[in-house]
Amino acid sequence: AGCGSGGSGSATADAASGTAGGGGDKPFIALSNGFIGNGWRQTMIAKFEAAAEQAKTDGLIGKYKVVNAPGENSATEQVAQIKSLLLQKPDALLIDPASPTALQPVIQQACTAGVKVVVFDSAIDAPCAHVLQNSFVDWATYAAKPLLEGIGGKGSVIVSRGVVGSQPEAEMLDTTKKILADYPGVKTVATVTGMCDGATAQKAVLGVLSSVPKVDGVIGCGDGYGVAQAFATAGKPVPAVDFETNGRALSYWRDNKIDNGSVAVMSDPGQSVAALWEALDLLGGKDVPKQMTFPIVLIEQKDRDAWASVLKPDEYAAWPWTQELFRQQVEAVKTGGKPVQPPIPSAAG
Amino acid sequence: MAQLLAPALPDRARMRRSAPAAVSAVALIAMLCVCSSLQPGVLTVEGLTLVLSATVPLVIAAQAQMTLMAVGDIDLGIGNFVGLVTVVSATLLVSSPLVGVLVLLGLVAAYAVLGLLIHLREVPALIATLGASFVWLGLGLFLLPTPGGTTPGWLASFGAWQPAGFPAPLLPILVVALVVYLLSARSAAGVRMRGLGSNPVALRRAGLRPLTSRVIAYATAGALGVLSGLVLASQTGGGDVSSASSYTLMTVAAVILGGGSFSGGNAVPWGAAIGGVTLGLVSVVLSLLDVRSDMQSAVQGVIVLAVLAGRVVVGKVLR
Amino acid sequence: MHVDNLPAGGTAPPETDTGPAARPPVVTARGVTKAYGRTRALTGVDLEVRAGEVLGLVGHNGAGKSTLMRVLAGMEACDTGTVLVHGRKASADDFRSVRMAYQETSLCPDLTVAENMWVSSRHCLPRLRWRRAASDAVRRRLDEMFPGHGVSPRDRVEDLSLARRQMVEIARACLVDRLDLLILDEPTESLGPDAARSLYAYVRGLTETGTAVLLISHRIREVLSVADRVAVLRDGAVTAERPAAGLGEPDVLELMGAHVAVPDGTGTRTAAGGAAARETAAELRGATAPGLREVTLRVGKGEVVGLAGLAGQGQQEVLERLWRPVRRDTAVNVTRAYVPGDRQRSGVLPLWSVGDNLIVTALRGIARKGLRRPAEERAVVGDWVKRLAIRGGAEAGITELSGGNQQKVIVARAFASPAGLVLLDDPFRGVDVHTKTDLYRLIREEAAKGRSIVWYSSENAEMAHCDRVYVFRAGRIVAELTGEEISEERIIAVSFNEDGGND
Amino acid sequence: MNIRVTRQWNGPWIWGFAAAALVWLVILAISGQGGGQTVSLALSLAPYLVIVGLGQMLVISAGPGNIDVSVGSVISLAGFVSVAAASATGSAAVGILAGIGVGVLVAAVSAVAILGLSVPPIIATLAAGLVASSITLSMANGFTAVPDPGLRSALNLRPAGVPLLALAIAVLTVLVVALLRRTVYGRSLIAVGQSRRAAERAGIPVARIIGSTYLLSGALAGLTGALLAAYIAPSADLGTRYLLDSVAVVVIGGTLISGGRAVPVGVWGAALFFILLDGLVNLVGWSTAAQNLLKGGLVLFVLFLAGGGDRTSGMASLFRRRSRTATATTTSTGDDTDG
Ligand SMILES: Nc1ncnc2c1ncn2[C@@H]1O[C@H](COP(=O)(O)OP(=O)(O)OP(=O)(O)O)[C@@H](O)[C@H]1O
Ligand SMILES: Nc1ncnc2c1ncn2[C@@H]1O[C@H](COP(=O)(O)OP(=O)(O)OP(=O)(O)O)[C@@H](O)[C@H]1O
Ligand SMILES: [Mg+2]
Ligand SMILES: [Mg+2]
Repeated sequence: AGCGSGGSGSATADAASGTAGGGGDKPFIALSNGFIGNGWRQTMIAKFEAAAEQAKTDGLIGKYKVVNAPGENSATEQVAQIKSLLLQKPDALLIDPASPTALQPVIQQACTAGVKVVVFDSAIDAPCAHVLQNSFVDWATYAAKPLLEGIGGKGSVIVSRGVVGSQPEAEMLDTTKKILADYPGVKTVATVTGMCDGATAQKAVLGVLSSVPKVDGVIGCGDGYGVAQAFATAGKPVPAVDFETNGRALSYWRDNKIDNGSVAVMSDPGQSVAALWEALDLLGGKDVPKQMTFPIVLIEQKDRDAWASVLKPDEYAAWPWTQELFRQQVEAVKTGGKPVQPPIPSAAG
Repeated sequence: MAQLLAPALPDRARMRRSAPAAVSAVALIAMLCVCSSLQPGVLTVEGLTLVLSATVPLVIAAQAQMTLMAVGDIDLGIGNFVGLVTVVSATLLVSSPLVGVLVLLGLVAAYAVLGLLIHLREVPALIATLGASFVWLGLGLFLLPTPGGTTPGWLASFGAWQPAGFPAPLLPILVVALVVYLLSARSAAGVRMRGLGSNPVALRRAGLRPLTSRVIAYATAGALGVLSGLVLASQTGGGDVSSASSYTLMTVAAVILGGGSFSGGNAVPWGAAIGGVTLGLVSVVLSLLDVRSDMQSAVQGVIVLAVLAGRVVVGKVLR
Repeated sequence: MHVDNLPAGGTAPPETDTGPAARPPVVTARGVTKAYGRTRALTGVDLEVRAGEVLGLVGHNGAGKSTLMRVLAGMEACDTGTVLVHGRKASADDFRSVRMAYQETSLCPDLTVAENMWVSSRHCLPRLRWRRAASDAVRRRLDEMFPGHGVSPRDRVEDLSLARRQMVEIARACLVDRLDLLILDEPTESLGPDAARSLYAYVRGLTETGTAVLLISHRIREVLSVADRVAVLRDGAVTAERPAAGLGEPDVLELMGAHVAVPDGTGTRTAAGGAAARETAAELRGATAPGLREVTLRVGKGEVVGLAGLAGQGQQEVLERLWRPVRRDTAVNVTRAYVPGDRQRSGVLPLWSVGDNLIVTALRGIARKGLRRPAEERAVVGDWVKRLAIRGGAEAGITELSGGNQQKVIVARAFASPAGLVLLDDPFRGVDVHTKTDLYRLIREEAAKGRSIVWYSSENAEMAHCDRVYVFRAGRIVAELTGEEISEERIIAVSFNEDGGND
Repeated sequence: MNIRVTRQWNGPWIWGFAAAALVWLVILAISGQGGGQTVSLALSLAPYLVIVGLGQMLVISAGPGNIDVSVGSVISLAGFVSVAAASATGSAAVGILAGIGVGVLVAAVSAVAILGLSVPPIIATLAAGLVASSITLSMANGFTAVPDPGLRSALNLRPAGVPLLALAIAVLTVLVVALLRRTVYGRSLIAVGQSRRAAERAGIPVARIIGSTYLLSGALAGLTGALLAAYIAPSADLGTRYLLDSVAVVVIGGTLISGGRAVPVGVWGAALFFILLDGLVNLVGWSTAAQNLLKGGLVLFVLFLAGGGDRTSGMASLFRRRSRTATATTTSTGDDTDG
């Protein structure tokens, strides 16, 4: 439901939510987001708001509310905001946490108050919460494998690490190393810290470019656009990279004909929508696993143009989860079956 | 001249000095009223507990900032320092409590040494603490590259403590403000610190070493920073070196809102507490008010400016 | 020199010099020298202060008086020579009974009076409940010294008037368990006559108990009336020590080496009657502000107007008004320039050279479209450096200059600009006689060129260089003197003519 | 005391360049190649930091207490505004001007608060920055424009290995030097920075000078944002990192932190040092922890080694507003430096 229409409803969503007084026994869903400063989070919020607005029209929920912690990725702000959200007694609380641990006490507090808590986009050590996230092993695998195949299994690569030391990054680096071990012809000439952020990666790669020989690929985590810019600045051909899944990077990839095994891979901002469905199912008393892994967004060259035509520059590719698709995926998780593959949204919506 | 024209000066002066804190207090009460009209639950014990608890670490950090501003310095590293303390308490304090405690004491000592060097080398505190903030950040990242860890049980249970009939967060706010008040406004050490901010030459002439005063102030600030970090860790249940980075400027704003000034000589522990709670409540009000989330920081900025403008107006009236 | 608070020779000290001379010395300085960088503040001082005497110390600005006091009080170590307390080489503890009230009060403005007492007298206060003890002690001491002082121990110093601050500073110095030597560095500079009188009464009481008092003041008559002996400090050395009895003011001035330049004002001064005919450069019409009440005055083109009276009676507020006019009651028809008296804080730009400091005001006028014209600037600077004979030349750093030369630069700064109205805020404090004479001449010359000058001075003798003088008291103009009427005596008479004063 | 300060800070810009050279040598020793290219690439990144640093330097030179903590938010906002303007009009120049304009606007808010409401600069610019970041966030939501490709390739131009942008910013630096030395404004600013009171008594319109300095800093931050957005891409956290770095490069560059002496050239040295340090850290594979420790350690080291001793004694004076009361002209707090 929430796809195609884009983020048009986002600007008014908060105001609208305040007026939806008639909800009565229909559930009140609150979403707390720890950080709104990048395009991924903004897409995530936009998708949620579109889906929640639709769900309200359909009479599935009474009202909803989105609170973004202002400023930098600040757990303290988010804790404060969740506390003031709790005052408003939501039925379910969706959380995209600023920090995987800092929210634990306040989540416990929410559970005690009888609120259903769904944490998405990140693991968290809160036994009472339901967690919905993407697989970082998948991410690292998709980021490395197609790229290494693309450069023919030999040459030299730079590894651009994410937020060094974080749990996901450790997992991803581990996977990357394992995969690299399968390609003896590939030499790692430098490892930089790109923080999964194009701007940081751009500067980091630029900093080492003069000190390394010819580079065939840069294995990164959604920072390919910046990496490509760094090579352009240095006047070198763009190697195979891992692009962001946003419109800007995909168009750049398409327009500059970088057909060398580059892929775009990132986690799915549509998780917020999936979390909404999960919350509704939980409130409906359905049995949903505590931990669920949802599929990551991988865009290979063949799907690139289709995605590129529907995404705005700063909008990230998101799977269009519907209640149906969500329940199928839950089944897949329960039975250990193949994950659902949602359709690529089309421009027509 | 002055005594010829305004015999009642002292009382007026006293009023003028407490005006800023009073203006902030008015803003605070106004915000509480707005909150409770939107959400009647706010004025209950549970409501106040929820609303106030997040402001406790900020208020304590503001006391640290206030201590340094009383000697005429400013601390641009307090945010990262508090973050570092949360990291220490989520790592070392759990794995080996003794080492953890020693490290925390070491951090207080580090602050004292920082003050010592600032004094001896006659460098601006602004820049030295800015440089130190990189160091705190680096140390924190070194111990715990990304948020994580768990705080020790006793700390967590302090965070979860809920006495009946009394909003728990009020207790640390009041106790810390009282202790800082006793130290900075009532004790001899406080006279030394404020004297340093006020007129270091007079101190030197009286045979009191300004160095000692500055070191006392920095050690106090360090201790309060550690306390703030511990309280923050008790609330977040883990360590995150950048969890309090916004505190750096927020604490300065809190002290200014509470009537402090950059010129030193003034200790405003109660004002800093009021200012800190006021600032902390802003985001609560904003989320209750359904202010669009992207406009929240603008409203925050405007509120700070409005309170300060109100202060200018009150100051003019009282002149 | 300020208005003298005490009639000359009115109350001569009762004792003759045989009494105190027989007493043992409390503090003795032998061959004391002290240098600050290249400045030799003290060049070899021998001085003895005996128990139970009042020793007056006089000397020109920068003679080294304050420096010597700091050495005697143990605040600073001397480079060579010795300081003996009770005939022994002094240790830090010995200096505890030597106390000093500083020229510029050394109180912490943000602390209360009682807290300031703790700062300076903590050794004789209990460790616990010191606040109460300090309050009691300072209240008692103030009551003794300045009856009706109106200071409460809980007041913050910054809220007190200048006079009350000075009282607190003096009381602070006296608050000690044992007092052997009390040093008063220009204590009456901001005190009213009553307060000065009660201070000196207290001082005499002190000497009777055997305490020695060292009194520094530029008010020679005052010194002569209180002191038993007078010592003259000149260029860092004591050049004369005389019993006060029988000494007159001119004698002391001669000992200090000042040829008292008697102004021959009549020659340069314009005819008094001409003032009314002049075009108005600036005027105040019933200006009322904090410190000012209904002040109406007018400044003609080419006129030198003096603002006189005791310090702090509204003169500086008038200057402030003219510098930053308020439309409703002030009219200034020409451009302005300002010469501050407090050169350390409001005068010098410490990182710059003499030339840069000198030209900064004129810069605007010389520049074209906001761009400087260095050649023209250099010419102007060179001119003024020569005209005022500024030592060190244009390239020297301003802080390397002596105070007097710094002041020349600040004055030149104002006159180098094309300003039609120059405001002088007691600019010649701490300037020696020769420099002063040069600057007086400059002022007359510039006035003759059609510039108007408004001049506040704390030294009433200077007013003789003015065409017209307004005498201020409590924010009002109490007299307007012109031409021949202007004399120090007349100004003093008018300034004190109502009773009451600043307590 | 003054003499000592003068001498110590006589060649202050050396520090930054020396540190940069040291780091460069280490990089060369480790990688053993591409020394020239390392410098060339550092020169293509440094200008952005230099521009915002120059603005911060002007503000800091205006005397104790002056600091602009809104530069980070201004950069982010100007990035969006300039890209939007450029793609709306099709002209990169309009985009850049729009970026500068928005910087000036935000700075105007600070200036009004500082001069009109006498809010301390650190708070005023903080508040203005909060407002700016709100606007940034609402612009970022559903932002569709893309940076001008022409401008981007211009920023990447490196004839003979020298980035064109670096040359342009070198010219800008020379202009700032000229501004400080050769214009009435520049002289007035330095005078205000040395002593606000003295400058006011010397007939300098202090408020106007301080106000225009904040506007200049805003304009330079806006320019940084416009260029950075074209070079990287507009994003809500484009400028976050530049706040602390801009202050740090000013300090390492040798500008007197208590005001009154600006060293524009020093900003280059310090900026190059920071950029090269980042490169080194990435090359060696150190974590950001080490990077921060190094940065902070070096700032402290340079600071404590060079020592300070600003001309008014003690730290208290750094923020002391001299005019406490109306009677301040006749009171004094016991500064006994001269007879
Ligand atoms: N702390 C200091 N550092 C440098 N020079 C100093 C210092 N204190 C005093 N001087 C210099 O020593 C000389 C003597 O100064 P001192 O203050 O003792 O003069 P004074 O006789 O008290 O003058 P006044 O009558 O103006 O108070 C002056 O030239 C002064 O510039
Ligand atoms: N900080 C300093 N550094 C270097 N030289 C100084 C310094 N201060 C003063 N001097 C030099 O010492 C000499 C004496 O200075 P001082 O201030 O004592 O003069 P002064 O006796 O007060 O003269 P004036 O009557 O002109 O004020 C001056 O010629 C000056 O060049
Ligand atoms: Mg003196
Ligand atoms: Mg002198």
